[in-house]
Amino acid sequence: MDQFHLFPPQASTSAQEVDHLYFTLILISLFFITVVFLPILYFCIKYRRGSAADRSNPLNGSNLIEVGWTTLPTLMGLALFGWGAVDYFRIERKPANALQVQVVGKQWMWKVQHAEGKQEINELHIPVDRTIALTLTSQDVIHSFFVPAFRVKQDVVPGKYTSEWFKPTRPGEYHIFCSQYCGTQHAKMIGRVVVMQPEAYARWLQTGEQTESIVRSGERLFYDRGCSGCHSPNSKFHAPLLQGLYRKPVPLADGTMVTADDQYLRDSILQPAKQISAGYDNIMPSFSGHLTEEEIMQLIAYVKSIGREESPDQGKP
Amino acid sequence: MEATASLNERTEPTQSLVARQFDDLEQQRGAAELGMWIFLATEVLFFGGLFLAYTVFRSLYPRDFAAASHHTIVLIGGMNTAILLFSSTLMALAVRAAELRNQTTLIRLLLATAFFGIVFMVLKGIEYYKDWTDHLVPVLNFDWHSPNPGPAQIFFWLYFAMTGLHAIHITVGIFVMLTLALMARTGKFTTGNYTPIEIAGLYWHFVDIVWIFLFPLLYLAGHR
Amino acid sequence: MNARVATEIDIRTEGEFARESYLSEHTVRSWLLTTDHKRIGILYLFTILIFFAIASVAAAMMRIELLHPTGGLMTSETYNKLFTIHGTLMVWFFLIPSIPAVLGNFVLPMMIGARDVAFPKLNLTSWYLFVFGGAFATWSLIRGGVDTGWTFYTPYSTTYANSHVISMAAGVFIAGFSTIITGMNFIVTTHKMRAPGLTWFRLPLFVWSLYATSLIMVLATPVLAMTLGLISLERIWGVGIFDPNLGGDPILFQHMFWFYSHPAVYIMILPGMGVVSELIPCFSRKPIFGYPWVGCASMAIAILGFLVWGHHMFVSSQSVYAGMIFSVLSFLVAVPSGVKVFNWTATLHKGSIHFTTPMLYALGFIGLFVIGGLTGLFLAALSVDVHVHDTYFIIAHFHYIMVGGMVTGFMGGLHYWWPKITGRLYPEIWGKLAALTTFLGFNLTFFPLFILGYLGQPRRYHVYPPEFQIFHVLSTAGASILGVGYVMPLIYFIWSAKHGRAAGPNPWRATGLEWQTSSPPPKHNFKETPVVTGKPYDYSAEKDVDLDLANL
Amino acid sequence: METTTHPPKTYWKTCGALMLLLALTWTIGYADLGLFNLILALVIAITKALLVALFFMHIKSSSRLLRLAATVGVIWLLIMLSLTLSDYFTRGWVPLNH
Ligand code: HEA
Ligand code: HEA
Ligand code: HEC
Ligand code: CUA
Ligand SMILES: [Cu+2]
Repeated sequence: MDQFHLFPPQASTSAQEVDHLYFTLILISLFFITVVFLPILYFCIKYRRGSAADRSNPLNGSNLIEVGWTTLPTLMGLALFGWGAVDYFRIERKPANALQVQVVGKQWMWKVQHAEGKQEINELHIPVDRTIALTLTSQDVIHSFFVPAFRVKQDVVPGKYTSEWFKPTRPGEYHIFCSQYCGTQHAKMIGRVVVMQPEAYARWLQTGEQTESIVRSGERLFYDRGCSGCHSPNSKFHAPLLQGLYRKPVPLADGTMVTADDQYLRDSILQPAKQISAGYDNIMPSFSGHLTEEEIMQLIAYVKSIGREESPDQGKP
Repeated sequence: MEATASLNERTEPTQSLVARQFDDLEQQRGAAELGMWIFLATEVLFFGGLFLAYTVFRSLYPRDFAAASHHTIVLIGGMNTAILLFSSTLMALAVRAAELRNQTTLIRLLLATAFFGIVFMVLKGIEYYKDWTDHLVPVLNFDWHSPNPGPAQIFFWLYFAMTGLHAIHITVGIFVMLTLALMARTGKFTTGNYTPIEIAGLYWHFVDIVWIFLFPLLYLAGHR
Repeated sequence: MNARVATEIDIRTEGEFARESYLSEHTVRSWLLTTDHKRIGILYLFTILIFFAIASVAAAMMRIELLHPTGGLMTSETYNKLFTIHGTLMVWFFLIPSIPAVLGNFVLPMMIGARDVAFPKLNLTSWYLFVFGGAFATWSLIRGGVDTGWTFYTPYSTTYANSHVISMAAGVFIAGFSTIITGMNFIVTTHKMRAPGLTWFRLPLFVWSLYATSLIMVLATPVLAMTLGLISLERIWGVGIFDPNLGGDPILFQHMFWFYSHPAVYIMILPGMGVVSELIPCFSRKPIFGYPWVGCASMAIAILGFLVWGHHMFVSSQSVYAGMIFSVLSFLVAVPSGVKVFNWTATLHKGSIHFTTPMLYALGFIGLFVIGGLTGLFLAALSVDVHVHDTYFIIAHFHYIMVGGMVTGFMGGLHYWWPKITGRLYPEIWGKLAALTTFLGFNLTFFPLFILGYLGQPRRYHVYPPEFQIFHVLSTAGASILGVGYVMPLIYFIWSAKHGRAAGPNPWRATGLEWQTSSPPPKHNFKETPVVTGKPYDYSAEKDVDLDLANL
Repeated sequence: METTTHPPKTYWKTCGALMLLLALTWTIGYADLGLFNLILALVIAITKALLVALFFMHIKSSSRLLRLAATVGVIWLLIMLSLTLSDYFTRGWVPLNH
């Protein structure tokens, strides 16, 4: 048996935040346990049947007391809520400049692809002290990507992108668990995160077969699957150019605006009819079922990457 | 212990109509009425699950829902609304007839209510048949000319689930009305205990109200 | 209630009350066609015990499997089916009907001085529906079980599971209607059938809590029914409203499920709180402290309880802002629970406390519920929940409330009203021993799971990293003690029903109306409808009574 | 005993109003008013439902208890709808973390 622990290792920046609140909650619990259990114990002894204690003028209620012990927990509760909410907001917001890693969950494994193109299964190698952002999706049921040492967890939902970030602070190996029940081998959908020194990480990236970067794969797909046939300046179809699209507001045919985030790009490829860009016809075929989740992620990485280049004006009405 | 001897004090002629757990007819009627209203509250939430799904998907896929709604037959939906509203009026009059101890009118009105219920079902049946021949039935023969038929299929699934559940309620209602009409022939409801009629009326009006919402949501979402 | 009690009722000889009590008839028919609320309560008692036994055996098997990190006793399929069976049966076929349908059915009408519930035939129907639903659930077990977990999350349950989801869903669906009927009956009974003089603020707190529970039963259960219906139809037809590949949304399922299931957890605690609110004053010989606050707290919990369901979905990809709304409301719903706890504590002040078996259970309830409830606050705190969601921390949280709270409350209530139900006393010393055994066994079983959960052990795992083993071993050890604690009452209750000492109408010298009739009560409860002239829990005349424990 | 007898005239008037509202909602259904289509349709439906409840189901002359029982289901439905939609409508709002 390994060492005996009462707390999991603290290996990320949010681990500390969460633990602080956790310890505070323990203290508050101890406080309430004291104010409830001690009187109970005391009364049970003092006022046990037949004892000689003074029982004259018992109080049967007092609105003042009631209001007091209603208000106190309310205020404490609101404070705890505020604290938890602030941290939660930080945990749930995607960081802007992070090392991007794509993760696809399936029954019953985690498929990981790094921006540089390197792929791994049930393992995640990352450098220490860098902010890592995972984009997660599932190709079947709901899973949940849980790293106890980082105190982060995010459900991985089919049909949509969720994200999770952390900034590891300590090199080492930590558990990855799938914490959402996903079928027979749910308990075996586990893996490990390996947090390395940056140099070691760089070396690790070089090992094994040389791979093309995720953006490069996406670019290749963009041509192989015929996207470029429409989405290029010299196409005979009237289709929007995708340069500079990412994170920009897009006017839709029904008059509303959306921001072109990952989910929007994904939906545009799989359900083009859902949101039609203003000024275009609904001629784009759905690629649902023709692309794997990994390929979609690669395509999106490519579309995102061309976002930074100057977008020529042609093609836009 | 002081006691009201209410148990032994039943001298009214309506005595036999009062179940053993109640003191008098009024208590019994109050209980039945309240019970029915609570049942209707559960019904609201039972249908509510479907209304929630409808709301969520309509907000996710407004265009598909409008397009799909365009394929419903507004004429039948509208006529059916009128029919139900009218039958509800008759039902309200039936309760009144029972209260006034007017046996013949009561029976006639109950039968008329049931009749309009049946007309509703017949029209609904015709509509379902049209839906079938138009290939609008999810899974069984759904054929939607769009690269992405999912949302439209969801619309029609909800359409069938909601109208189907409603139709089940109408059917139950029709049987209740017919049974009550039969029982009314013995004069059971015209001697002062018209609670069953009243309760059945509440049910029928409720089913009417559900349809009042189904009509605009399902039929009128896409006809512009 | 007015204080004239026991002594004024003619204490009959055994033979006499045996003849005219509600138990007098012995034919099977007289049981299966009964519309007597007391008999229906007993029918429920037997039925839920069967399901408790099955679900407990499942728990025992899981605990044994978890002794070793690599399992080895069973396949993963088997384990997955065990926790599903355990969860579904415990929740819907044991705990939800436990106090309401057994004790509630038995005492509610008597407590308000009525001859029966408002709709006795529906009451019987509700039991039949329950049995029918139970039959479906059992059928699904016999055919091989279900492996979705009690939460039936989509799209696993709709598309991927190859187990008997539909028959289980149908079972729960049908049992749901039995719950709805019980709730309807209680609400109408409480409104319309109270004895003369029994105003709302004179009602026993158990009635208040059952009323609040019934509200939840009536308003939440239909949504569960619809949700399970949709799951079954999805499995049959695969239309896709929960399937993202067809444009559906699995998160919608979670909203619908938890809209029911969070309020349902209050169905599983409010009645227990009600029982405790009866026991504490009775065995302190003192009115409850802050009566209107305790009563209204039940209502507040029931209503606020409907507004917090999203706290089960903090990491589900629900909107962050919705998460915050649900979190703050979760903290607020904890406040009325606290009010109850504080009032119970204050009731002990200057009481004359009798440590009878029911009182031990009541005190156990307070202790374990407070721990379970306070750990609920950990879960309501957003950032901490991100870490502990779907770990053993959750398992520990809800077992503390459901087993430590509600089951303990059920045992307390059962011991308290047992003399009323059977007319006989159980052996007090054994009762105390069992109460202590369950308390100790319980803590050993479930406390280690909090630590385990924070360490990161996910739930629904039958194999796990070896460093977690020590906690699992402790837990299994506790479970075997706990198991013994549950088996003991089973034995002495059965024994006492035949051989126990006659209890007399009011062995506890309690003030509730149910104690003002013989034990077991006559068929129509009271010879004359009682009239209430004062507040409940008026123990002023009985303050110094010494319940002769040796004789109990 | 509380009586519910209402003159038939009330019922027929209610019926007439309901039919008018039906005609109105039906007509509006064919006009393109953007979001107002939905809003008006719902307002009319709610009015109709109220008419049925008030007059046919006698809520107008019922006790407070029955009125409460009649509204509670609707209120709870609104709770379910509004809190669920609070999730759906705020999903895309989270800004990036810089
Ligand atoms: C009877 C059952 C029951 C009860 C009563 C409760 C009561 C509470 N529950 Fe629990 N809960 C469950 C059964 C129950 N729960 C179950 C079964 C699950 C898991 C379902 C699954 O996923 O399978 C669950 C899961 C669960 C979660 C989701 C966790 C997750 O999956 O990530 C959350 C999150 O907020 C939560 C919170 C609470 C809160 C705040 C209360 C509160 O009502 C508790 C209130 C009580 C107290 C707080 C103690 C007394 C108060 C004081 C002494 C005063 C001091 C108070 C303050 C400072 C405010 N519960
Ligand atoms: C509602 C009531 C309820 C009750 C009363 C219980 C009672 C118990 N529960 Fe359970 N439990 C749930 C509701 C309940 N549970 C729910 C809803 C889940 C979630 C399911 C899901 O994830 O879908 C769950 C899940 C759950 C798990 C987590 C499984 C997992 O996620 O992998 C565990 C593990 O320890 C557990 C244990 C127990 C134990 C030890 C008891 C004990 O109280 C039982 C005591 C009884 C006995 C032990 C049996 C009788 C004794 C003997 C036969 C003697 C021999 C015994 C031994 C040698 C051990 N329960
Ligand atoms: C038949 C021509 C055609 C093909 C092939 C095609 N698209 Fe499109 N695409 C369009 C048109 C037209 C639109 C604008 C209408 C719309 O929003 O559906 C569009 C819109 C988009 C958008 C949304 C752009 C915006 O401004 O909102 C994205 C992203 C996109 N396509 C990506 C792809 C990718 C990736 C592929 C290949 C896998 C692809 N497209 C293949 C025609 C096509
Ligand atoms: Cu994947 Cu659990
Ligand atoms: Cu909850």
